[in-house]
Amino acid sequence: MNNGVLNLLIGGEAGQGLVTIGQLMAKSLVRAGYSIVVTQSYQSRIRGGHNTFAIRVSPKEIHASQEEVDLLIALNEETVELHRKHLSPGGLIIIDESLNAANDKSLRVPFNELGSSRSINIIALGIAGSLLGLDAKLVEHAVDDFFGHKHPENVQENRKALANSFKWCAAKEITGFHLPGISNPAERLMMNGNEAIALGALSAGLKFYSFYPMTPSTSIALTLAAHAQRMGVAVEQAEDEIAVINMALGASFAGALSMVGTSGGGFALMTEGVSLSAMTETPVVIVVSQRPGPATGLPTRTAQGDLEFVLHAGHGEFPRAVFSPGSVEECFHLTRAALYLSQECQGPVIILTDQFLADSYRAVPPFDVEKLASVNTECEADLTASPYERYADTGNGVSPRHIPGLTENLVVADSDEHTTDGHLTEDLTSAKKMIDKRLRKLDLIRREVIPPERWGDEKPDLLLVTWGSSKGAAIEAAGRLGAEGMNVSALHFSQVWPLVSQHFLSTLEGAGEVVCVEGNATGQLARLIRRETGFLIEKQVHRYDGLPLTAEFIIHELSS
Amino acid sequence: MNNGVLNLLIGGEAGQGLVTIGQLMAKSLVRAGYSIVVTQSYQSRIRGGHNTFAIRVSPKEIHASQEEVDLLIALNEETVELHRKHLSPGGLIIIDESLNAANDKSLRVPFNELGSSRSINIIALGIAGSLLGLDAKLVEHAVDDFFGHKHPENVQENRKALANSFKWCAAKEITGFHLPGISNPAERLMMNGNEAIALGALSAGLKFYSFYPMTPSTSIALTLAAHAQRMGVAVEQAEDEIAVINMALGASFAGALSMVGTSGGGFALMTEGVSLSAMTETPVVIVVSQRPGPATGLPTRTAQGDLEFVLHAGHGEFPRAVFSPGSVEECFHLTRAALYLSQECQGPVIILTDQFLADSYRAVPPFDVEKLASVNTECEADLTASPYERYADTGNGVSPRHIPGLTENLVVADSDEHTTDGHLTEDLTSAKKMIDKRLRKLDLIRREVIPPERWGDEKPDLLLVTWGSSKGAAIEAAGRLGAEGMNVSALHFSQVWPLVSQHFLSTLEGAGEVVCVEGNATGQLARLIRRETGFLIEKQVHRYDGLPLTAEFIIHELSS
Amino acid sequence: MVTINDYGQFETAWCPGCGNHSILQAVKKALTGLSIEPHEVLFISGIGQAAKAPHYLRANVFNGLHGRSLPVATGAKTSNPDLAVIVESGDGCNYGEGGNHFLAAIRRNVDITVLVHNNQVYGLTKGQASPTTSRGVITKAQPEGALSKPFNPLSVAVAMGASFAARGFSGDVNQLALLIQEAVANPGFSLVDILHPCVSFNKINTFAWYKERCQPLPPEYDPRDWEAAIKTACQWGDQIPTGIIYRSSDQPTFGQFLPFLSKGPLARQGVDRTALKEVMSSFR
Amino acid sequence: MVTINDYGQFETAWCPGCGNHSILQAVKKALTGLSIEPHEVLFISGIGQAAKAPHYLRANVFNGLHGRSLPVATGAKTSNPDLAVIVESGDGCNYGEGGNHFLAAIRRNVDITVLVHNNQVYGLTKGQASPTTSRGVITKAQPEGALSKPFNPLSVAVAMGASFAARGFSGDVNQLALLIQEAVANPGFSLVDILHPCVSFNKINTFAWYKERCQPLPPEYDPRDWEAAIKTACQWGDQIPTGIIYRSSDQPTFGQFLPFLSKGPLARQGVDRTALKEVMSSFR
Ligand SMILES: Cc1ncc(C[n+]2csc(CCOP(=O)(O)OP(=O)(O)O)c2C)c(N)n1
Ligand SMILES: Cc1ncc(C[n+]2csc(CCOP(=O)(O)OP(=O)(O)O)c2C)c(N)n1
Ligand code: SF4
Ligand code: SF4
Ligand SMILES: [Mg+2]
Ligand SMILES: [Mg+2]
Repeated sequence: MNNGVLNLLIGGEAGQGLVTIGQLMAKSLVRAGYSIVVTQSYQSRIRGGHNTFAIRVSPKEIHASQEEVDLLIALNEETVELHRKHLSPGGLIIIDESLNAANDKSLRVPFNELGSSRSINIIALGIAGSLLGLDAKLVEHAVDDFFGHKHPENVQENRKALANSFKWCAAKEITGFHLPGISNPAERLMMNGNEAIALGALSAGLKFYSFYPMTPSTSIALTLAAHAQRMGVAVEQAEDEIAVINMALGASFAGALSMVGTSGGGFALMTEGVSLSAMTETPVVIVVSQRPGPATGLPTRTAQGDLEFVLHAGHGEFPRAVFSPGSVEECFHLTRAALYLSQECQGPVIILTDQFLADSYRAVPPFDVEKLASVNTECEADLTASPYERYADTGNGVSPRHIPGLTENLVVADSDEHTTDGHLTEDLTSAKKMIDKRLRKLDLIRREVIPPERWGDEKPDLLLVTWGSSKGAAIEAAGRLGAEGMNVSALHFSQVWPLVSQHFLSTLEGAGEVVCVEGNATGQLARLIRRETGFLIEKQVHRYDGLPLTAEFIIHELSS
Repeated sequence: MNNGVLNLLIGGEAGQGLVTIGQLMAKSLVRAGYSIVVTQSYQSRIRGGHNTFAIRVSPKEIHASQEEVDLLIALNEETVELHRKHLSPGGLIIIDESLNAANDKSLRVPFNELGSSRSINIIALGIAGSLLGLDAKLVEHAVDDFFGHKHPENVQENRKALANSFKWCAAKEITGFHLPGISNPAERLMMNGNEAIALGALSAGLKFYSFYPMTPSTSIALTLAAHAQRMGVAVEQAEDEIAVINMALGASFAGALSMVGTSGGGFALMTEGVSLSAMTETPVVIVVSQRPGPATGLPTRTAQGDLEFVLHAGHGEFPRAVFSPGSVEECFHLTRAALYLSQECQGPVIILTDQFLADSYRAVPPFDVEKLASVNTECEADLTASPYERYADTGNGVSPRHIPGLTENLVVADSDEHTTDGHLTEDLTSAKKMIDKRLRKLDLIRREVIPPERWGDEKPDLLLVTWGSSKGAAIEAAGRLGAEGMNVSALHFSQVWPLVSQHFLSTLEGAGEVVCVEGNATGQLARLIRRETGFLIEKQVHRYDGLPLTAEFIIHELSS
Repeated sequence: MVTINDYGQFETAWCPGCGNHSILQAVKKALTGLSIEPHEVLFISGIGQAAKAPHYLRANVFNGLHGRSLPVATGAKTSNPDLAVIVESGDGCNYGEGGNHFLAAIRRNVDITVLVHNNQVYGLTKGQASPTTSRGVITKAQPEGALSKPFNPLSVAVAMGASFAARGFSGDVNQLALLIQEAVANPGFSLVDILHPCVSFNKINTFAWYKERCQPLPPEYDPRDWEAAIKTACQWGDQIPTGIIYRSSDQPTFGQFLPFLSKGPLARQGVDRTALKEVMSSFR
Repeated sequence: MVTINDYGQFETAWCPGCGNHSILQAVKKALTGLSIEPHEVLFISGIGQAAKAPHYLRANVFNGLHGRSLPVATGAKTSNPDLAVIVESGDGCNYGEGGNHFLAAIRRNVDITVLVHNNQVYGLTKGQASPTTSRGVITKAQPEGALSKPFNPLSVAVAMGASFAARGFSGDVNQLALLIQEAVANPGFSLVDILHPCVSFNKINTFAWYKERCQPLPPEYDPRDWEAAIKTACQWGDQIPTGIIYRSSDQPTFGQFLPFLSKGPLARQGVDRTALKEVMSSFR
């Protein structure tokens, strides 16, 4: 444990229920007022194999995961084998005493004395809760809330096992893992990046979401589906990703605020639709949750390898925006921003997230529902010249948008090049005008770009540049190096397109050395920055083994 | 007529047969020894509308089309209206005397005196042939060859009409359009860019071609289909473009040299397959014949708008090569190079052409069939370690490739991340190794890059940079400006990826001013050059109205 | 009252003699017959000669990608159940590029009408074989003849128990208009496969060819009899039955599963903040 | 002689109790029975639990994209007609993402065998409805129940006159092995839809559920009788027929239209320079 920051890792086979332990522990910690960063690592299988659920916890705000493990809850022997090397000097392994993992660092727990075989997860939770010094009642509430409505018959049994475990563990008097107490914790929500995207969308007035299952994007759909009837949102699993995007465009054209979600391979199938969105000027938000490619790659791991792909996807030339949230809260707010912008610029807007962030639970301050405006898809009625022309050629390129059937105006959209009234044309002069009109919208998008955010000095000796989910790792690395006496800052892009050089070029130029930190093998943001500004970031840190960037990784790479 | 260069434009409705006149005229000119550049312009409809077939002809080599028209063969009145403004000072309109286009520049021809209504095209051909001073017999042969086997019953009627037209026109004694004669013309072939791609592929040993019809790529398939049985090539129209690329990958995996062709929208549907090609290391050549987008855009016009799209298509990171032929001959040779390279680097190779080049007939010196090596898809038998591993980790990243069924080695390919034996793995260390192995192949591709070609001084005052089909226009513009006393060079990229800065950076830096000339609205090659070299090409000429670049256009833009 | 003039009269880019002209006529007639006003209908089409049809009448139009009209229609109808949603596209669009959506749309049973202009050829791209081209038919792309067995959309639709499956012929505008009316009125997925000549590229299935073969189903034919329907659907040759081949309107439509659609177009439903707060608090 | 050991024995990533284990057994048995050696067979699969199957035996393998095995198989078989080409993938792969290829493959009648591991659910992505999930079945992605009518692959295959269409059940390995043998031996497109339990995500169509319902067709059943076949194909409920439901092996295969395939694998055919010269001279 470092400065009250502790990393707990639960490991075992798929199907052993380690996610349940993890979620309950995370929930308890959040309710107790701690900051958490969850890192889930799993394989593309349903039973067996080796999965982990890591919770990094701290009384102060933290934003990244950690590789070193303080508490290892090993649900099988393999977990010990695989993770022993990550154990911190004072670290402890929690393991069923019947398992063979002889190690002086282990706390051997008599699982079958503390509860039935059904309660193994609860026992593990109890032991860990006790070690961390959590209030037993708080943990019990979390368990009740979780299982209560699903399995009311087990409530008593669970409570019993939990109490036993707390008691057994307390008797061991191991105090090195007690977290600093927090009094009167403020209320926070616990959610992961995908849930935050779903909630952000619901709050903005999402009315249509289509998808085809694909890890790590599926949980956006599951979250929306769970609340769809209540919120009046059509959530439809389509026959394929081509249908996904075309359905969403149909729904959007007919006035529903629309979004889709997928991962790289599914997005590949949508690229023709991205171009269609641009051509017909039909808004759509596309969430691309990255995993390592090419092709099927490592379907359950994380990566930041699709920036250039989403940026250039679709034939022909047209404006777009690409957001890249760096935290769960940003997932919420940038999804709202993306939906808003898609309507404003009447075209495709992309949210680029990844498996790490998608599955990473965090504590988030509650959102003020009353203050969250929702997005309107219709233009003001009086904005209409007569006869109504869907593609009226305006100064900023945005034409007043009516919704078919909601007024008597006829709304005509066309995938061919068209005249202002939406009907296809082969007149090359008007074709060129339409291209210009559409491209003008980039200025509008540019004006609303979210500038990259800087942590640390304006003119540091070392500047770490990141985008997307690597934000926390870079900030923390900067902080740690700072603590060692270096002058290090971090610059994070939560919007990677368009890039407005006035926002950041002077920062790059002002830094002693600039290092771009990305979750890919070739340095895509660095290349993009050079393309847009001429600024060459020679030194780069790449991680592309399927795991998220961490401060440890960055610092290690910088020193090698 | 300028320096013996003459531009003949035939205009009329779709269905009037203007392509037949054009092809016959082009054939006659090629056989007579002239250099030609054909520009076809047509609409996305089968009857009616307004189409043109322009032949620029010269006794010396020419490489680009021309906007000014010397001889306008108007098959209807609309043609005169639309193209009168393009007529050169001494230009002439050839038109049926029954049509209303009173103009002192017109030669009013009594079509129905010279032949039957079936022979209108032949008459137009005869008149034009006579005006150009072509040998009547040579034109007659071209007509016989063309119609002979299809409509033997019409041979006499055609000959009659042709003779009448030559005679009628000769009597008019119009000599201003006579082309300089060429004695003992060398034999050349007449073909357009798509035909050259098909022939290049056949000569390299193409064995499988799948496609889904899409203008302007379809004629590659038609050319191949016409010769498929004779050449032993499977040419299959698939159910959609996704099937197209996956079929080709299946065929390639099983040993057939494979290629596909499409345009932007169809390519969009193939992007997942591009990534699959890279991951499974299965060679495939993808011809993308550009037309203006986004979406359906202008389906029968030309553009250079998909460079960035094809360069970044597919999720994940992997090497590829992108060729961009600048002439019909380059279409032939670069297709061969692409097929060769796809096998060598075992992955996707793209040929980026466009409607202009696809449909542009030119005179091409015959290829020496004996000297054209064909491509082998199998590795040497003795290259095999035992047990055979499809993805053996080699120094240059290329693993020996066996073909399933042809030896007793088992060949295992996988779209998931895999071990060297091709079976899926979730081991992150070997995953990273595989990514590195695949990316190493970029070095190999880089070593074989075709450097850009320069015309003119090494250190000019003005350097025009182009890629793909705009080559001829840039060279000609440079030449014309040179003739006016400026020191202008042209630099053409017939391979746009990878870019090797040593090949061209000094040329860029040595030029007084650099202008990038592209058939798109945003300057994609210029951006790419900046990304790869840091060199900013500020001045750019963009054409994106669906028409090909010409020297006139470039010079006009430069001076404005 | 809605008259046929409300739907306008436009110049088309079709060849003279093309069956598309008659189909356009029948569509206008059907809509007039149903008293649907132009702003109440949304046409969705793909790319092809057939898919240009919606440009030649007054209505709301989304002319999307080749092969993708069905998902667009599904999204649009779900977004605004008050719209009459009609897909108009070719055999290539619906049974070739869009084949997967055809299967899914039948299963999903969204209340839309699909008019397939089936000329048994790819018209706009100049005459390649389409999924409905007969085996052996020679084209420039298939110089040895089309190699695949032709697709019979009606037998598949009936086998899958589509809500409504009919065949029309452009040469019988009156019958066709009635079929379209029935299709639009049918609650659920309604397919009208419309045979029509392509004078430029289909030299086999000409107007005369169809005229000779197309025979309206007799009045006593019962489209609710599945066994009769599957046999009728498979008939193709000297006699080609036209009319409503199958209907089973009693199955639930997609929209019925989304009760909130009864509150009208999604565009105007806004955000229920009480519900949103509840959702938020489930993350506490 | 080929023995089952030639096909190896591997650890799998499937759940204990999953029907995939039995299907794998049946496949090995069938190949052994056909005396096909591992290097003579090429397995092609997509992505899903089922699609992992080829990794668990010794053979040539192309494990491609989700939903895209049929076109890969088409290309491979055309490229080397000597290979026995077998597609192995799930219901999601073949009837969901790959639905259009399913239709095209039946029509094209390439001589390949398609084994669909049909667990009526998306297994690998954790239990969403698949095209064969019954209407109303509740999943996390379909909390109000699956809204679409389920896809019956056999009724569509029979309606389209597929060359060979059978249904197997993982609980009857002997019958299944025989069906696979027949399918591989059949010249043309052969479908074996194989029902199997997914113990992790399909709590409705369990082993017992299938066991109770699956009934082999009686010996007197004639799979060449189309009318009987289309009715049999549609049977689903208390009784689910298994066996060869339809066959019409007399139709031409795709390969028969490409005479040069008789010269063996395309990889070794080289370039006929005389022919190439002729082609070149047609451009003079
Ligand atoms: C993705 C994609 N692939 C191919 C095309 C080219 N294309 C345009 S229309 C068409 C065929 C149209 O045939 P059909 O749907 O039967 O319509 P028809 O012209 O016969 O009415 C094709 C292949 C396209 N526009 N988009
Ligand atoms: C283009 C694409 N979309 C989605 C996925 C995610 N995906 C992987 S397997 C699968 C479903 C598998 O279901 P099924 O084919 O029935 O196989 P099962 O796992 O049930 O055996 C999906 C949707 C993918 N890999 N690729
Ligand atoms: S090509 Fe055929 S389908 Fe197209 S307009 Fe002409 S006749 Fe009609
Ligand atoms: S999830 Fe289902 S299909 Fe997948 S291995 Fe487990 S039981 Fe089999
Ligand atoms: Mg058609
Ligand atoms: Mg399944």
